[in-house]
Amino acid sequence: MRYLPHTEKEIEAMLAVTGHGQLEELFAHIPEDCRYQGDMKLPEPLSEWALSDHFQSLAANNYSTSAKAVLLGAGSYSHYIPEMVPSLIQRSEFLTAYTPYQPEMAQGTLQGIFEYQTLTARLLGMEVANASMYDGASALAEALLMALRIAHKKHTVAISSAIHPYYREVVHTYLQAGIFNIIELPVAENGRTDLAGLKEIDDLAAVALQSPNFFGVIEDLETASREIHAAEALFITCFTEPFAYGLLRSPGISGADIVCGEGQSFGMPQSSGGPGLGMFACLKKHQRNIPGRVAGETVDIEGKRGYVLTLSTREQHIRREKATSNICSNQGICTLTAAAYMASLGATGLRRVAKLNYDKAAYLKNGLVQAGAKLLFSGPTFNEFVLTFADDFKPVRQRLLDKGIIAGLELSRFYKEYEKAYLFCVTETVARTVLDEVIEEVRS
Amino acid sequence: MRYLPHTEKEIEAMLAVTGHGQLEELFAHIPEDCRYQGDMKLPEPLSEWALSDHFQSLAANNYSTSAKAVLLGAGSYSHYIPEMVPSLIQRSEFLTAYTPYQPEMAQGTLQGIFEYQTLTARLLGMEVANASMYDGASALAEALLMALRIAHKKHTVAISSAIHPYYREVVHTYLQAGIFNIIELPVAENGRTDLAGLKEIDDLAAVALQSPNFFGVIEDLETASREIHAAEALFITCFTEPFAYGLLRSPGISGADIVCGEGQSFGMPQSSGGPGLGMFACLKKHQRNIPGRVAGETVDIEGKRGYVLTLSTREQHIRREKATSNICSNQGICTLTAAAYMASLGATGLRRVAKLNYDKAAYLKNGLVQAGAKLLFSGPTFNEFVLTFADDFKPVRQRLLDKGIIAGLELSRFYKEYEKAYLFCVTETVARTVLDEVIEEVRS
Amino acid sequence: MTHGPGISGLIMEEPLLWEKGKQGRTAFSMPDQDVPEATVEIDKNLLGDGPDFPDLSEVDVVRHYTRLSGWNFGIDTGMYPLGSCTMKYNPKINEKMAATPGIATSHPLLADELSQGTLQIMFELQTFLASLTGMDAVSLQPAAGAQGEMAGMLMFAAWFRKKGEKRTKILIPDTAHGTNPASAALCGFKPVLLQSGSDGTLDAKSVAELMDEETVGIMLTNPNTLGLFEQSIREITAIVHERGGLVYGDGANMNAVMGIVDFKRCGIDIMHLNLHKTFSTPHGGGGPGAGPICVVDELADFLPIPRVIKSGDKYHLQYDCPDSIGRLHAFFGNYGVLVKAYSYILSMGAENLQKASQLAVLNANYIRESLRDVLHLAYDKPCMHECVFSDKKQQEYKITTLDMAKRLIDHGYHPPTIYFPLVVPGAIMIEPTETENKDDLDQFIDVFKDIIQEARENGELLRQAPTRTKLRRLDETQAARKPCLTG
Amino acid sequence: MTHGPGISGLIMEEPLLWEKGKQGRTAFSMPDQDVPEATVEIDKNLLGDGPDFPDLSEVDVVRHYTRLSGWNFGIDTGMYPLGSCTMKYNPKINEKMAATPGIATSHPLLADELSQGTLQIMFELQTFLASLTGMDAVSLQPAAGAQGEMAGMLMFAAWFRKKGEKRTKILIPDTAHGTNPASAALCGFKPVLLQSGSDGTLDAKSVAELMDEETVGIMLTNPNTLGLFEQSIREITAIVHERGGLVYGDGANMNAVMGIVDFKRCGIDIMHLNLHKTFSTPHGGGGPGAGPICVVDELADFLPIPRVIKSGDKYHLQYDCPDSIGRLHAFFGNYGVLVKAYSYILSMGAENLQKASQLAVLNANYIRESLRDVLHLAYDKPCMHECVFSDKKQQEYKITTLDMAKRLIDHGYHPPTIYFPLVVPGAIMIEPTETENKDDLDQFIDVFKDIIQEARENGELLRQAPTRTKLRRLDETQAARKPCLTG
Ligand SMILES: Cc1ncc(COP(=O)(O)O)c(C=O)c1O
Ligand SMILES: Cc1ncc(COP(=O)(O)O)c(C=O)c1O
Repeated sequence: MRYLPHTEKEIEAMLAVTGHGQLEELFAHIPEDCRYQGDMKLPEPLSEWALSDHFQSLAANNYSTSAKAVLLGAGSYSHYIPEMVPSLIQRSEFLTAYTPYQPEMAQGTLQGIFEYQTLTARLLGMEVANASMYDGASALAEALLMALRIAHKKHTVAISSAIHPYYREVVHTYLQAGIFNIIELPVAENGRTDLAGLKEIDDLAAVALQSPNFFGVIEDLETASREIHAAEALFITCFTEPFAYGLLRSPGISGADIVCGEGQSFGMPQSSGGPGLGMFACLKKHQRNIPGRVAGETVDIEGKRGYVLTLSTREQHIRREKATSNICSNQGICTLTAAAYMASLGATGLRRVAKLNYDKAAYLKNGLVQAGAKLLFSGPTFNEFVLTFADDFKPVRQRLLDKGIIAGLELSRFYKEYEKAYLFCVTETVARTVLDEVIEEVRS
Repeated sequence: MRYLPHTEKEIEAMLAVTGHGQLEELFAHIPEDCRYQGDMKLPEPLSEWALSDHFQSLAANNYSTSAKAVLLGAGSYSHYIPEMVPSLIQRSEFLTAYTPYQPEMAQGTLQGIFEYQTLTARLLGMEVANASMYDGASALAEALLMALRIAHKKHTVAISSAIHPYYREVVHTYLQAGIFNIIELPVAENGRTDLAGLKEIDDLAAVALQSPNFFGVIEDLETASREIHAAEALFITCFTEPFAYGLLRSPGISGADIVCGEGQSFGMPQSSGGPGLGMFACLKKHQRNIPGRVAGETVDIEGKRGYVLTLSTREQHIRREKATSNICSNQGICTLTAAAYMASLGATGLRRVAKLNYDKAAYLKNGLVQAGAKLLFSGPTFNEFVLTFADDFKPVRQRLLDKGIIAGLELSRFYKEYEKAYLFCVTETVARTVLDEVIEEVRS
Repeated sequence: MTHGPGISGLIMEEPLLWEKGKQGRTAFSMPDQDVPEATVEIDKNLLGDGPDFPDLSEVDVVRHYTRLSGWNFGIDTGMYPLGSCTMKYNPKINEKMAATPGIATSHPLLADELSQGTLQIMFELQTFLASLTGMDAVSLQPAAGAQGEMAGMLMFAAWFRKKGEKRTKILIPDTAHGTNPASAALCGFKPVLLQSGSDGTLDAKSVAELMDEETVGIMLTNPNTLGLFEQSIREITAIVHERGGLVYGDGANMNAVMGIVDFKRCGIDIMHLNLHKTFSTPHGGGGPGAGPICVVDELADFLPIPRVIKSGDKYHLQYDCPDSIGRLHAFFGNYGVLVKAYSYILSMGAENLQKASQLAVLNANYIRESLRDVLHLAYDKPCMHECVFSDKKQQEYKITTLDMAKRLIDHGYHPPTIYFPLVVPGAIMIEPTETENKDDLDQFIDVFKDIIQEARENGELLRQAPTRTKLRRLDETQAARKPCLTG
Repeated sequence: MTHGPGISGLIMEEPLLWEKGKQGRTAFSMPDQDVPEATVEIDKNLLGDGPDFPDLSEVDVVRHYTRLSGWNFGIDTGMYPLGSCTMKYNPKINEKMAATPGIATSHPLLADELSQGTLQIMFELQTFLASLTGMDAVSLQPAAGAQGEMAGMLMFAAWFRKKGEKRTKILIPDTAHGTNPASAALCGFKPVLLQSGSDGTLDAKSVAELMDEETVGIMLTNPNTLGLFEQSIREITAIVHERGGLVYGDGANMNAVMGIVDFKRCGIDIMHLNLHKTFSTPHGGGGPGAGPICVVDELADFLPIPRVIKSGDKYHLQYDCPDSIGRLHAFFGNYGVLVKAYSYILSMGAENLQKASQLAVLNANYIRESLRDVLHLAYDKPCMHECVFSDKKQQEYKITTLDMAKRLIDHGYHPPTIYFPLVVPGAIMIEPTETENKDDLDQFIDVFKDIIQEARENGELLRQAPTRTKLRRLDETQAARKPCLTG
């Protein structure tokens, strides 16, 4: 086997040193009743080529292999990835390194993470950022836990029902063992979170909104910030589509205390939802409460600028059960990918691609409305929006499916109250011809 | 444009230094009547994504995109390429470097070439090898020119008609301007070159054979060597399929003076025939007559082992019109690819994969013979062989084509005398099921 | 004097991204604007100017990361014997498979019938991991080992909630990885420290003493983080089970025992695996990983959702699990990592995986035997996949574990894990993994011996190390005291 | 003192391939033996034992090349201002396009109707190159510039053969690249040296003096290898044509004049392009390249076969060309390189290509102006894509061009081309290309100035350079005297 370098002779020579007659003897001290019985039931080994064939046939069973367009977002977005990004970040010095515990041997990773943190903070209008969480959902859960730590006497958090349903599920999972209350805030007519009930809530540590929210609607974060801070709660915002901040005012400038979300849009393939990137940023005053790893700037003994993992007293290596989080392995290489992607875009590129997302989504939205669909919510949107259809949309959707187009997500899968409503997403990757095809199919 | 870094401001600042008002002025000294009139007629620039789409549609117009198997060799072979090989050799330090003129900055390339030369010499049973020629065909032409230089009083070379027809064409092209005679030697019943006429030829500088030859037949190099040397000519052998030497006695051990051929089989995709790799090796006594670049071992001023391009007095930089060849850029990165491929195989792997080629080819050959086909030649073969069919093979071949299988090459395309004969090739990449399908189709 | 592969050479300095760049440059290929520019119908006060990112050209970005990579060290660069981390070779083909078009481009919210390829991979991987561990059911949700631990702890909680029992404590050995107590605490349990015996393993008696009705059970690692097999495992799990508790197994060290140990037979109820360790997916400078959990039947209902089931020849996502602890990840965990592990298991098969474990253990024992004369061996017992030394013998020369580690860097080796586990002061934990060959181990051993000799004869060489790297030792204190996390 | 990006860092030593390895190891994934093992029906005396290759594991091979790559310098590492070589940035997307399944896997002997994609690329590239140069017809066969030259020379010969004229000499300027005389000689022509004028360009008068009835014509490079535009080109070509001769143009320096010069209008009959220079395909440490030739209508029939033609909407290979010089390559030249150039041209379009030439010339002139005070400028004329200095001013300090070049290495720059062209003693030929930005040029200029100051103040620093690289200056004399070409 090509991954196992030992020749029979070498094994013999080594066993002679360790004082064993054969390999099995190395395990002689393992009690018989712990032993694996017989052989593991696994398929016979495949050669590289048989494996490739197997993957080809697996891929052929996925719709995406032949799809023309998947007009779905809802937390996973199809964006163009410049070939340069993977070819750089997959350089094995990055890819096959461990967590940078020995900074002298890992300045590439460390400077890369520091740059990621900086670009993330700039994107989100925040002062500091960490070196990533698992994904947007767990980042939100950890943000709420962090807020509860900061407001350590309070036990209640409120989260908008317009936050991605799966993110809310993860929040419930993470917080289930604690003595915390989670209140879900209702959605208003315009698709924004209704904050009217906030005043009624006691013991409120934090309020979390998503913007653009699950319905694609852009929340009025500045107004929300005022109301939430007035309720003496921390203001957490999350996101699933960071491209929006190429156009929108950043959550930080709008008054958020902690901002988190999913960074998959920045250079990661959708890959059935992972690996993505939990982005996490906050105000500097909270930096010692941040979960997960952070890289920081320092100097070496000759005074040269360099980077190390720092503030490790928050982490479980040192603090064990008192750590700010249990996260250890995070999304390392994805941070470098996102940084390289943000660097490739630059300020100018981010703005232009964001605008193009807006333009294309607006084109479909307006086209479908003209073709008879109705907007479920009146609030402004970025590259996602919800439409309802008077007639049954299902046969239309099936016809489009047959043509290689997935036309939106059935909202009732997540919200029983919204029948006949579909969440659409249009990014820069969808050609106008596809959008015209969808509009035409709806019209006819 | 992402490849052009200059901002407008920078251009202005630089023009101020060069003393020009605008870019066009840089060309003011170019006479008006040399100028390009109007704009170049080229398509509008494509984005990375539009370009990818364009290539997808081009690829879709190639049969190979959907083919199950192409049972063709004839100078271009389908072999498995381990993913490791391209991912290593495409590291940009190798790929984006120039010819290693500054050895201190190019030890990677240089050691890599030195290793390639060594493995090539070992494969071919030769003492020295150069750092590559363009392809097998030009390598053969240059080998003949080299032999004519060595035997500088003689002007005639003989080449076997069983050498790849296109190689022979290239030889004629290369030698057309000289005062040389090229004699083509006939093919015997067994598919081997008939050397009986050698004695009749005067003024003979060299004789070139290919083994396995174009018909897949393995030449008897040792016997040929005796006869050719008896005629006081240099013995040149060439090849299109280096995998054969995993099984066969090397040309060097068999008595060749110069060995050359095509190395595409060792890790290069077929890519419509290029880039491949002209491999070129010879006896040490001829090393100062070798065409093209060579890397050699030396030491640095501290006595450490290192590598440089050497024997450059043979080359056109120094010798200009007296150079051993006009070749300058060669197949650089392909040598590293071939070396990495040979290293991946190792002695053990080369032998096993070569044997597997033999086994699979034998399986089809025997199967088709049992199904009624006849062997055109009686000589032994490696992974290619010629069959003739009593009935018209064309409709069978068309039916196989419709099933995604290219069943052999019509030999009459190259040799009018061999009607109804087809050259087949089977490598390790063809599944038995495909071979069975072909046999079945022929039988029925 | 023996020398490792490390030498000095030319590398490139490179500033921070925003110290380069000029406004108006671009590195991104602008997609076609094939629809009309829309007027933005969003309130002005919701709009921003976009972030202050540097504008770069393509070659700027390419050189930036190419140069940064030159300051890094990965498995492809050399030996990386980081204990507890299983830094084995990461096959290139796995990367290619995970990038297969149609696999890498699939959207997670497609209907099951539109993603059968995706689901088949998950289903089969679930089955493989069950077979590998001996356990009954598997969830692939956890994005890393620590999230697997958390899932396990939540399942502990759910189990006792369902039983109507209120237990609040959990036994965790002092040798446990820091994530274990952190995960337990996150789920509301109070870790009770379980001291390991003088031989580095757990004593069934101490478990018997601490295991009570307020305790949910135990969280242990086997082989443990000292590289030792917990030989009393059956007794310990029996005690815990007798007293109504559950046993959590940290399976991060699975690389030592594939096809050799059956965890269900050991009495484990829930365990996680670190695919980024045992199953060769690259660590990526810190992640992503994947930490699937494997459980016995009794606990299967509590597993996170969704799991993949097969009915007939179709694969389905199963959401309808009322006892489930819920969802841990927005979608299916780090799916791409799962694909790489799947690809690895298919490449290896049962026999090679078992062989990998044997060779991993052989390599560790070989290093242990070869260095035991010069380095103090923490526990004189046969080791599994890693061996633990300390700097005890070097103390008289005022040379620490850190000094030896840093000197290894100059020789071109990544240092072992140091100062962990905490029970061994000055610990040096070496895990060579099976993908290192004997020649390379021998060279490593010789270099280590030479360094130890240097410690005696010329300690300053060690204290000043590393000297060949771009940067010398970094000031971690300053970094923590005045944190500068963004530029 | 200004510093370039070059610094010292940790890199890895690595032996030769066969100094590693152990018999029985393997790095190759063995394909399935799905047919029975056949008995070998080949005479024993034709069979061998196979070559003495080292047996390695996959990680052995991976580390080998990963480490070797660390001793190399490419465009992605930094500035590579090698004159006459056009070391511009090589876009990543071109590599990806050339590797497109179906394109990279196509067999060259398939029938035309089965490889329409392949042929379309060739046909369109032929058209693009014709449009770029102003010429009428194109062959993509030549595998590199030198093979293009050879093709041109063979066409010269064929032309005169057809006309029944016997001419044997050819005019070649002293500034020509060495391949020019070598190619001419290979085709049976005797090069006659044409001295360039004191301003570095050709004088129509000297051409008029030498061009006679025994001379086939002239082979010139424009812009020439001094980076100067041959301003008398129209007069020269007129003289040659008048006397029945032909004009060959070496188009290796096309990067200076895309969309600016029309070569047909200049009077060129045949020219080659170096796709690996102007059209951004990577040099690969020496190749592969591609050297298509472009000709005027009168010479089209002599082009090598096959060419691609289009009839209706189908593409065909054209073989039936009785006047053709024949075939130069077993198949279609370095097809994969053609694909990359095609991809580049499609990415750029006419406007960006012209802009690239403008910026390449701007960069060269900027360097010329910025260094002319400290380095002797060979010719004080406006330059095109490159500028040529010499070490004249440094001679008094006993510092040579070589010393300055080697010192640049320590600073992290690839040296310029040195000692070429031969007409400038101690030449330093700098070609920055358009993909270098102003900041990087400024840093390069500052470093060069500092090196020149060092030459005055501390010449030993230069004479000892490089010192940061893995190896110091290498003994080329020993290498040539006792050649050791295999290990
Ligand atoms: C023994 C052990 N348990 C748990 C973990 C945590 O795994 P992860 O980093 O994937 O969260 C590790 C990894 O460092 C480990 O070594
Ligand atoms: C001016 C000039 N002509 C011809 C050539 C030869 O081209 P190639 O190396 O592709 O054969 C070169 C390349 O070095 C060159 O610079």
